Amino acid sequence: MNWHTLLFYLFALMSCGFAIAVVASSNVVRMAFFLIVSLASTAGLFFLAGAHFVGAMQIMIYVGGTLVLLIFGVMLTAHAAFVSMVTKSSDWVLAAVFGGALLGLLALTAFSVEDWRVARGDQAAVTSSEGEFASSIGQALMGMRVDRLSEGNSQLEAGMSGYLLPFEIIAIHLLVVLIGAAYLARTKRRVGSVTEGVQ
Amino acid sequence: MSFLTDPVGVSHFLLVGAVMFVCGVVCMATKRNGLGVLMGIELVLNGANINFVAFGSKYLRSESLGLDGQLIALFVIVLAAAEAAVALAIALNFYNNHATIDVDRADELKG
Amino acid sequence: MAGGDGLLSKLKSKFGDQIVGANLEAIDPWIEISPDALVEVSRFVRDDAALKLEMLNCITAVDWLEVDPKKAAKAGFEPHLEMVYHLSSISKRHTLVLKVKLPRWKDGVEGEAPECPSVSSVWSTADWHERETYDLSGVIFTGHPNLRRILCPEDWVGYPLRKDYQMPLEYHGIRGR
Amino acid sequence: MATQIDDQRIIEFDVRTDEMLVNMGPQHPSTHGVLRLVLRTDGEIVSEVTPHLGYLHRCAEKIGENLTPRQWIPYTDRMDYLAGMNMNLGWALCVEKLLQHDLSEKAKHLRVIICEMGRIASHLVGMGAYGLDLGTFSPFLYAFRERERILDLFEEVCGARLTYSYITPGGATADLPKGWLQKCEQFLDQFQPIIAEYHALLTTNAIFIKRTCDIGVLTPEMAIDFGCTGPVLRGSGVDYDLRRDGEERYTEMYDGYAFEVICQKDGHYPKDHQYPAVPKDAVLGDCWHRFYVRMLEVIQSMDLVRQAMDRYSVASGDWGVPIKLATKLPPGDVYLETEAPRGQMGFYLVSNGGNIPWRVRARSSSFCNLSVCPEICKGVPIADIPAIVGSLDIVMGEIDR
Amino acid sequence: MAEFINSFLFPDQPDHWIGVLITALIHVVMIINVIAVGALVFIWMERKVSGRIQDRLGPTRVGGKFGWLQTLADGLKLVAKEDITPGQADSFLFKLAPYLSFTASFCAFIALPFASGYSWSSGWAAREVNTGVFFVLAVLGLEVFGVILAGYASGSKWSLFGGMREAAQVVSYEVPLGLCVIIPVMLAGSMNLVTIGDMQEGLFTNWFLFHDPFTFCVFWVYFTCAMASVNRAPFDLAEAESELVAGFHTEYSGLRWSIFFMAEYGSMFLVSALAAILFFGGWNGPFPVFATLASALGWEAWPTTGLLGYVAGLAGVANILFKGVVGVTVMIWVRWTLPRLRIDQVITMCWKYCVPIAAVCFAGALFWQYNNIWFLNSLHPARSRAEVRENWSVNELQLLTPSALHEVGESDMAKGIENEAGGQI
Repeated sequence: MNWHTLLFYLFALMSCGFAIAVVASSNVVRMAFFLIVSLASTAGLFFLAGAHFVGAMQIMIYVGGTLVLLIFGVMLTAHAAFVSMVTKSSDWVLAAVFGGALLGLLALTAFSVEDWRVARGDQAAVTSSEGEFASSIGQALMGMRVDRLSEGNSQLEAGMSGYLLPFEIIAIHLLVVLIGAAYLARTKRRVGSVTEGVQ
Repeated sequence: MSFLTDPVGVSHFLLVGAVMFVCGVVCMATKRNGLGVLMGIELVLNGANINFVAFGSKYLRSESLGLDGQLIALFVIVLAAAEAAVALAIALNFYNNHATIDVDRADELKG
Repeated sequence: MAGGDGLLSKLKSKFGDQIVGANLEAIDPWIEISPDALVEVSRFVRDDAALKLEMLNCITAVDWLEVDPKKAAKAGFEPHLEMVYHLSSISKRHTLVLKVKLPRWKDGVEGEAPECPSVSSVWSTADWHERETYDLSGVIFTGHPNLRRILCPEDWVGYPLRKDYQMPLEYHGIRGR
Repeated sequence: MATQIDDQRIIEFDVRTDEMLVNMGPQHPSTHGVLRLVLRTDGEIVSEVTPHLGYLHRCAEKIGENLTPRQWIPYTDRMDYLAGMNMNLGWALCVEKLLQHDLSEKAKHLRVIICEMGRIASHLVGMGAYGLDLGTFSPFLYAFRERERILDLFEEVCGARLTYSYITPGGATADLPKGWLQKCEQFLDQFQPIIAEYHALLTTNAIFIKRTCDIGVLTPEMAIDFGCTGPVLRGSGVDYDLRRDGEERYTEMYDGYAFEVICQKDGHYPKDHQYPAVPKDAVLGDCWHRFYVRMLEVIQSMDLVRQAMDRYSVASGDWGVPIKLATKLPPGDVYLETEAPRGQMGFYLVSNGGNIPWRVRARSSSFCNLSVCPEICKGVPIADIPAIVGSLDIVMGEIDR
Repeated sequence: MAEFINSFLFPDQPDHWIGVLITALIHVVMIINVIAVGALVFIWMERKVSGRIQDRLGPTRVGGKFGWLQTLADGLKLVAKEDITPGQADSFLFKLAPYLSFTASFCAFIALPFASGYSWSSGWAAREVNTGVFFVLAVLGLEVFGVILAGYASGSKWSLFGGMREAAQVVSYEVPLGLCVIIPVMLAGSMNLVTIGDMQEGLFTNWFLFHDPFTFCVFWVYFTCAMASVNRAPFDLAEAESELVAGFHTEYSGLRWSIFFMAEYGSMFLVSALAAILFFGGWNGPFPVFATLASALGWEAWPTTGLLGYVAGLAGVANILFKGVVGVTVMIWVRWTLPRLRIDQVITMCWKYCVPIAAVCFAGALFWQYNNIWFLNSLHPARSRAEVRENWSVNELQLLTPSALHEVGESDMAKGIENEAGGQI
């Protein structure tokens, strides 16, 4: 067993285990914590798969940004009564049945293709030279597929123009979402609401 | 034990992704807490992301998706962040109006 | 003293019998008024253009009671409670002392604190000073917005600055005497 | 006390969160002792402040009914324990007023020297502690460096560094020791240039200005209505100082002294060209002005000490021999206020002719100054609560007595 | 290094996990030493420096004249103290929170290089990560979770306030911090910390700080934001002792409390070291001593292998440690001089000042770079720098339009990427 395999199992175990813990826990803050660990371990998996930039991005935005927001939201709304909401046991049974079925299906699919199951032999040669560099990702986002240059011909040129349009769309989308979220979170306070809570 | 000791392939990653996906779906279905549902969505997206990265990794398979896998994963991450912000804003707004974030009680339309 | 003799006659002409007495020869000359007129007189001395006593310096309750029964006969005073209001004017730079006589207990019932109208609507200083007076000397200020004990704990029994005050034997398990 | 909903500042904060009731104190780093403030907060915004007092109540007034006036002097020390000398003076003058006891010139100048030094020492603590409230520790130690030297001087005079019991009805317990004036002069010469350091650390510091300007604005009307006195009153621009406007028995101590009341008149402080300019964000009556008045009073007191030392060294008469321990008090009642560092300290003494008072009352300045706190703390962020309470410069020993 | 160990244990399997594990352990021990010993030194230093600032001596007794061992003695006291968990607390998260903070601070050190150029590793880092800058920032951002969870789990309102403030503050300050960091990344054309450091080789005028006026300006923004994101005064709102008692660590005692402190000092050093690499030439001293020496000896370059290379590496480590310590000292100095800001002022400062300034500097630096306004730097061209710059400008041209692809020619492009990549691994 080489260290890649070892680390893969470590991270896979952590991300799956804590994902299950998220489902099993009924305390929102603990759920958020488990989610953090689960997503951070997933970032580890990304690093193992050679996607360094995506891994760092996962930590930075997903774990760092989204979850801080989430915990912030939890704390803002964390009245003791809402921190833990217990699920009915009948819901659990239903969820377990359907979830189990779905998992079985997906697992079967995952191992059904020979090419997917068998790992590439010459891994060591690959990791150090390809796919780890952010510049190719950046250039793809700017509309240039440098990794596809070798296959460049007139038919593929359209495909080589990269992701400039989606990138721009997402940029605008993010801006809109930011403004929208800020607007949505505002409430005009009703007169009298200051005193109504505690007394 | 060849399954465990072999070098990992795409399938292994897919399995992890599947587990996270299912966890996310179950989480979305069972949690009554609005923020809990949100966390389920994050798990689902993350499970999908693992698949993209795995298919895009040259390390796991020579005929890989290449950069497209990573790029789509990136888009998913960014969009998930946007979605979380909006969902959180909705949750806060909902909480302001109803003093609860129990989604089962969100059955009336006017806020 | 603000206005000297003129003030006394001015007040007398305005409030008549409500001005009960005065001592203009004392080191700090004072005017005694009846409790019923306290708020009106206060408002008058605050707003009057010549007086302008806009600052209330201090409210004191003096408990006049000779505890020793042997001395009580020649003490020279009947047991009573005396409220003293020290006023001053920042713009005119003069002072005034108002006194109000109260019974030691309301209707002579031991333990029932006497009542006095609150001047907290005239001077905001009075808010806390009246609370302190209520707390330590046992005077209930009618019309006070928030008459609670201020220095002693909320569940303290008795009024410590009364002359006949007995320290409780025990307070929440703490030995008193 | 109902919350004012129509307060503009509360509405502005528009992400609503849960309300919380928070106890600030009695064990809290910035409540100057054992003050307890109950805050009703909405997120970071405080909608209501309720002070709870009495954690340091020591029944001083009741004790006063059982001791002779001279015996009660040590209890006045323990009221405003940062300015014991000024507390002593208030009570001593009050007793002298009842006894109609007059002092010699020399004794009066001695009292001016001591009290103004006490004022400097007290304001230094006020300044340093205000720095602590705003989260900077260094000015506190800078202030104590100088205060220690004043305490050294006091120690030579009376043997104590905190509770002096030095000024007594009738005068003082002892004359100034030989060579003391020279040491005092030395101290003042050394102290004068250091004040620029304080101004650099706090008064003109950009963050300090941001934290204090336009915070806790106290209008003159409100200040008078709530009985605020001392630097708090003068910080609101009210020209009132008992050293000039008080009773004759007190102001005669300062007869012939050249001093101006420190407060902003027509947009100017006296001699303000010598000191840092008022920042343009500052509003009359805010925390910055209260602090600034104190800083200027330090300089003024130094000036007064110098004048008093000149007069003392040439004055005639004795230094003021204390009255006998059990002097009979004539029947009657007297009230006298003095200008203590934190405001007007009043003592009320009722006597029925015995040698112990019938009733003693202490009107403390911090008590009234603090009472305005719930008014000006409405709708401010939590971080401004220490800034506002600190700018009132309260001492709990004086409030709870 | 793992290969080296495995060559003894498993000659046929150079990437066997046992060798990697041993290597990892060695690295872990070394990093823990950096953090723990660093914290010891920094706490001692904080006391001495603050003492000097405040006209006093600071510790003088324990461990000789300067109180060297004061922190160690305090550490022993803290270990011996009772570890209290409040009754209201969520004890699981409460106990975990300090370790979470520490782990984040620790993990960020993994990608931090201390020097470059020794044979068995291109950078003296536990693991050289290609997206190093990004990784360090991302992981450092996780430290906030420990604080938030501590604030929440303590079950105290003051702690909760601290946690909420921390969340708001750190989320806000990550934006300008990222913007500031992007500028050196853009200049270097790489996110690899080793590359960024190597590019500033030569005289100190090659440091990115002096690259152009915008980088000079943005360094101060970076330092401000860094102080805010590691919670140092005047931005220590999360613990704000005059308002929130002690903020998020109000309820902590003993060892757990000291772990928070280790994390704090660890990340203080980390952001300082990052500043050193990004703006102050990293392990390169102000004068290229070794390069000068090599040319004096008539060598082509200073060797990267053997004892000589090791000596150069050690000099680099000393350099970066010195720069990091200077950064920490400045933070200490600031803390003991300034009052604390209010939370709304902190957030305002971030969004109204730091973000726009950083954005303008970014645009300015881009303009400077794009128009080749080399001004100062061309006077002292560094070897590696010139190479990478050449590649960078080629890439930059090609970025403009997809049609430019054909003009420039595919092979050039591929070579450019390869050079950039290959040069560092």
